[in-house]
Amino acid sequence: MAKIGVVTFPGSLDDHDALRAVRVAGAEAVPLWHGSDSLDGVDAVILPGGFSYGDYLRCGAIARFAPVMDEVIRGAEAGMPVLGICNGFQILCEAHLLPGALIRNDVRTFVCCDQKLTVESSATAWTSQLQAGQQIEIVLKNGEGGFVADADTLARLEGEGRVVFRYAGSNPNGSMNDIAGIANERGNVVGMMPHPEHNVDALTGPTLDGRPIFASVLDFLSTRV
Amino acid sequence: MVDTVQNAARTPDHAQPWSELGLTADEYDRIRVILGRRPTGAELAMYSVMWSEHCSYKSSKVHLRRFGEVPTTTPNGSELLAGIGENAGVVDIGQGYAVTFKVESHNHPSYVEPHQGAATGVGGIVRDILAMGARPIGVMDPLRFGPLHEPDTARVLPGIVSGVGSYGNCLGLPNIGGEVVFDRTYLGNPLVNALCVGVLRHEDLHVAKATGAGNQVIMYGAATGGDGIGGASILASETFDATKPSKRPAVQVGDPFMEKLLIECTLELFAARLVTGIQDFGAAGISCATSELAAAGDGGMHVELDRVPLRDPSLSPEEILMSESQERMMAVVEPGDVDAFMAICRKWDVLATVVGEVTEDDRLIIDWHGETVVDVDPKTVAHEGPVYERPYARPRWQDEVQSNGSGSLERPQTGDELAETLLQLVASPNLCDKSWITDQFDRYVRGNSVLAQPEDAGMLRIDEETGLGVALSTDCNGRFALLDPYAGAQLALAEAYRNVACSGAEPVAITDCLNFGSPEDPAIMWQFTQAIAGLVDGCQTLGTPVTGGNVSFYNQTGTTPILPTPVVGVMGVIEDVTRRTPVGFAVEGDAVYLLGE
Amino acid sequence: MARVVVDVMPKPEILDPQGKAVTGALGRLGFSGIAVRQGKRFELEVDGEVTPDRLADIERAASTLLANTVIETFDVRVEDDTEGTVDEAAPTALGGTDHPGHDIDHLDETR
Amino acid sequence: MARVVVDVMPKPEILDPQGKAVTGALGRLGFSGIAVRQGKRFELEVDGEVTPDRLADIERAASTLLANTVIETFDVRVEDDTEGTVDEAAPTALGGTDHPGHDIDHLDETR
Ligand SMILES: Nc1ncnc2c1ncn2[C@@H]1O[C@H](COP(=O)(O)OP(=O)(O)O)[C@@H](O)[C@H]1O
Repeated sequence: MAKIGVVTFPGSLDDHDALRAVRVAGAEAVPLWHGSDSLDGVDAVILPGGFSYGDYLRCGAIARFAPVMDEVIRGAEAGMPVLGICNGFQILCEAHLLPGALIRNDVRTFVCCDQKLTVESSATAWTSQLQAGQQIEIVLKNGEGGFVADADTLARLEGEGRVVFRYAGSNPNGSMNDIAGIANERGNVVGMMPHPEHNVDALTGPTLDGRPIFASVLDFLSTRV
Repeated sequence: MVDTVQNAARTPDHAQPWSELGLTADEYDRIRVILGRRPTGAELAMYSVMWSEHCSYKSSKVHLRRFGEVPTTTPNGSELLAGIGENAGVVDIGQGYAVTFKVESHNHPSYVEPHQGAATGVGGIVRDILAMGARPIGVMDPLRFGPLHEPDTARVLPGIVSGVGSYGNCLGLPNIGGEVVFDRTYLGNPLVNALCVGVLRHEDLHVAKATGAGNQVIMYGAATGGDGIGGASILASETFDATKPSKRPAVQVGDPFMEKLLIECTLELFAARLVTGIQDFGAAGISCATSELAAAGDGGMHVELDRVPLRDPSLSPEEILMSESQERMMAVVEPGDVDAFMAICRKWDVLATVVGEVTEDDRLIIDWHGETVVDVDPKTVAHEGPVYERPYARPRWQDEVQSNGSGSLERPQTGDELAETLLQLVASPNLCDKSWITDQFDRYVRGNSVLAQPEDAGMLRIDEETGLGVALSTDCNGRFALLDPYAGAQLALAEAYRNVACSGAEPVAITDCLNFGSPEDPAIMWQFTQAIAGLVDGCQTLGTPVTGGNVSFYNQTGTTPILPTPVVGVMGVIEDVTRRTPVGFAVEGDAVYLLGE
Repeated sequence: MARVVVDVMPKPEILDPQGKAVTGALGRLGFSGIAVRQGKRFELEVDGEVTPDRLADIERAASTLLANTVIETFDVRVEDDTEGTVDEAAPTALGGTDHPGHDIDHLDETR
Repeated sequence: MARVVVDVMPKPEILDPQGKAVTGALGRLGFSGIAVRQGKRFELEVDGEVTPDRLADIERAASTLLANTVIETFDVRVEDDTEGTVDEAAPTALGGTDHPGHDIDHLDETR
């Protein structure tokens, strides 16, 4: 069975939800600790949502230096699937595994809502089970979710098809080009502000649209071996 | 120079600022009688905060006793595992699980500094729940503001909402409901009530008790700073100078990240069975934690106050005793467990320090650099404060208020007028959609929120295997309570009870937060007694025990009190959360019934 | 066009969770012996000249809007146009020149 | 004990929602003709002397931790001990004195 790790940083909040989503998808969920320098042999890693270190400085700025991140970076560079959700996305940007940065929402308040998204790319380790152009609805909750990057970076992301999700309907946080999620060049590292782990259980989530994201990585891992 | 016990005995005539600290002449005299000498500055600090209305319930105690008439057995036949008097009540919900929940006020601090006041209000109630041995799993926030268009509401509301939101969001506690009500009487005195609910296994129940001579007393969490000790700086300065503003801030700043670590650390300490007694730090800080722990136990306590880690090294012993710095806890630990305790604290980056130990005798002794500055019977500090039977009387204006019915109001005559009225109603801040506020709260975190905004009651799944869950609702209509405080309190109870019942859960227990004006006004005191009578009778009829609550007096602007606001929180149990009933029409073709008259 | 800088810092007696988190992180990264407090810096580009009236306005704005004087102190100062300022793109090292800021006021009010 | 100040500002080309909101609020309050950008100010109390090595360390800390150079610029400078600083409790008006900060370096790097 594929093993997917979820890192708990001090201040991680949605780590349990991410572990649950992994189990729902049918993989073995492995809790990983920020202070460890081992990934315990997992096949993929999720950096979950939350407020690591309170996010007082900049979201993800301190977590990026956690000992476990060296291994995550090494793994990501070697092609291991890595998904950063919300705070995890911020950490991936701070760690320069993904370009750009996430800044304070333009509305300047925390926003929690059921957000419509357009899938822009199914060519990543985390979105093969989705179709480009498909509309999904995923829980969004953040205070600093506005994606920014310089014009060149933005053009490159768009040109290379590395925008993975875009906000549909209204843009909740002022993200440039309505960007909700992006991938690295290789497509193994994806960062997204919305929380697919909250959309795997009909009882507690507004839709089940998060499931294909976790199913995608299992598919990716099984075809790779 | 510190004012030691010896010094106090030698200088009986030393003038002390008891009045500035809010004590009456009678209360100060009583302290002298209890001690057989004048109190030291540190003792005066302790007594004054612990005997304050907020901590001692001196005006409400005689009436709260009436809650004793309410059965302590829930409708499903189980006895409360902890009731009124503990940090929070604990209810058996079956399958070995118990739930603890409580609502508390943080009204005044939230007016002074809205964001931090509301944030630390959430932080405080969460620590109460944690101290029972429970994992906090959700919060709610009944709020009251002045009219929406008032400039001061524009100052207060965004800060309070962001404070509630940022603290709860950062702790990872889903916000599953609350209230937002606007009324002119709250303009200079908004209400911030915060409810937290937690879950534990029966065997994990913890109490605030220092037992076992030789056991170590450990303070852990944040270092102590000068927060919220306005009054104590009077004691610190040799001479009291009323013209000089206090350098000590009366506001506390919250650090939700620290609290998140404190929660995870504490739960791990519980799981490792390293804690024999525990208390959170709320109002009255170390004064409260040490005196309550010692008073509840079978021995005394010896504390070396100079061991307390400080954020501000200039603090005096009086100030340290009164500091309301947030995100701190006090645990009683067997000597052999101290190393293991410290190791878990280190894992979570939580500062922990042994500050004292449990002793054989029944004194609370506090030393400062080797000299004794406090030597008291802790019960006299924690439980034997003054009790007042304040006069109360139905005010003369009550008849007038009641007779001023809606009959004299103009009625819309035409369809257009009716449409106009309807538009006015749906646009009124009290009735309109609240998502502009609730969207700032995370309702999804932890993945167990079965019902949240905009539902009538919030519902949380407790156990994924069996689907066991709890539902909660808080309600109060202060206008009803003004018209008739007895019936108004019952209506609050009935509404919260109905909301929980409608969600599919069986209501089993209540908590309350009684927000009123000055108890020194007989009319207010009458409202208060009526509201309690209403709740007591209501709970007896419904068979729901009262697990605890909070009284907040002096909510007024000048002589204008707020509407009497007895907020009631009802908790219900549902065996299988998949059988919940959300609001709204679900399936086309379903029949619609009207129940009741 | 003139620039006025308003620095806003948490009062020393007030808990500064941000600064605490940064201090901790610096320690873990091996930068020891450094205690940090974190505040805000506002750069105001003012149309026209900064007259004393204008400055008084800005001070009022600072005390009501930019700083929360219950928990923060602030400092207002006018900066020279010529100064190499933080957000200018030129990476010139200004080592050795005097910082040309001008302290106008320094308040510690409690509302 | 020495003090080093690190100012961090959003790059001019980067959206600054806070600054924009403050600009708008100032306008509504009648303070017109003022454009605001909001950044951060870090006050570092350094044990001992700020040697060139120490300062180089701090600059490294600023570029890796305190600022995200993708979107922010920063400025590090040593301040005199004697200065009346923002977070000192004494409410003395320092009007007229020169701001004795000392610009050591001024960087605008992009990693
Ligand atoms: N301050 C608040 N915090 C969290 N939820 C709130 C708050 N105020 C209102 N809500 C939620 O918003 C929904 C609508 O509230 P309200 O308009 O008061 O409903 P009702 O009139 O049916 O009681 C409810 O689910 C309620 O719990």
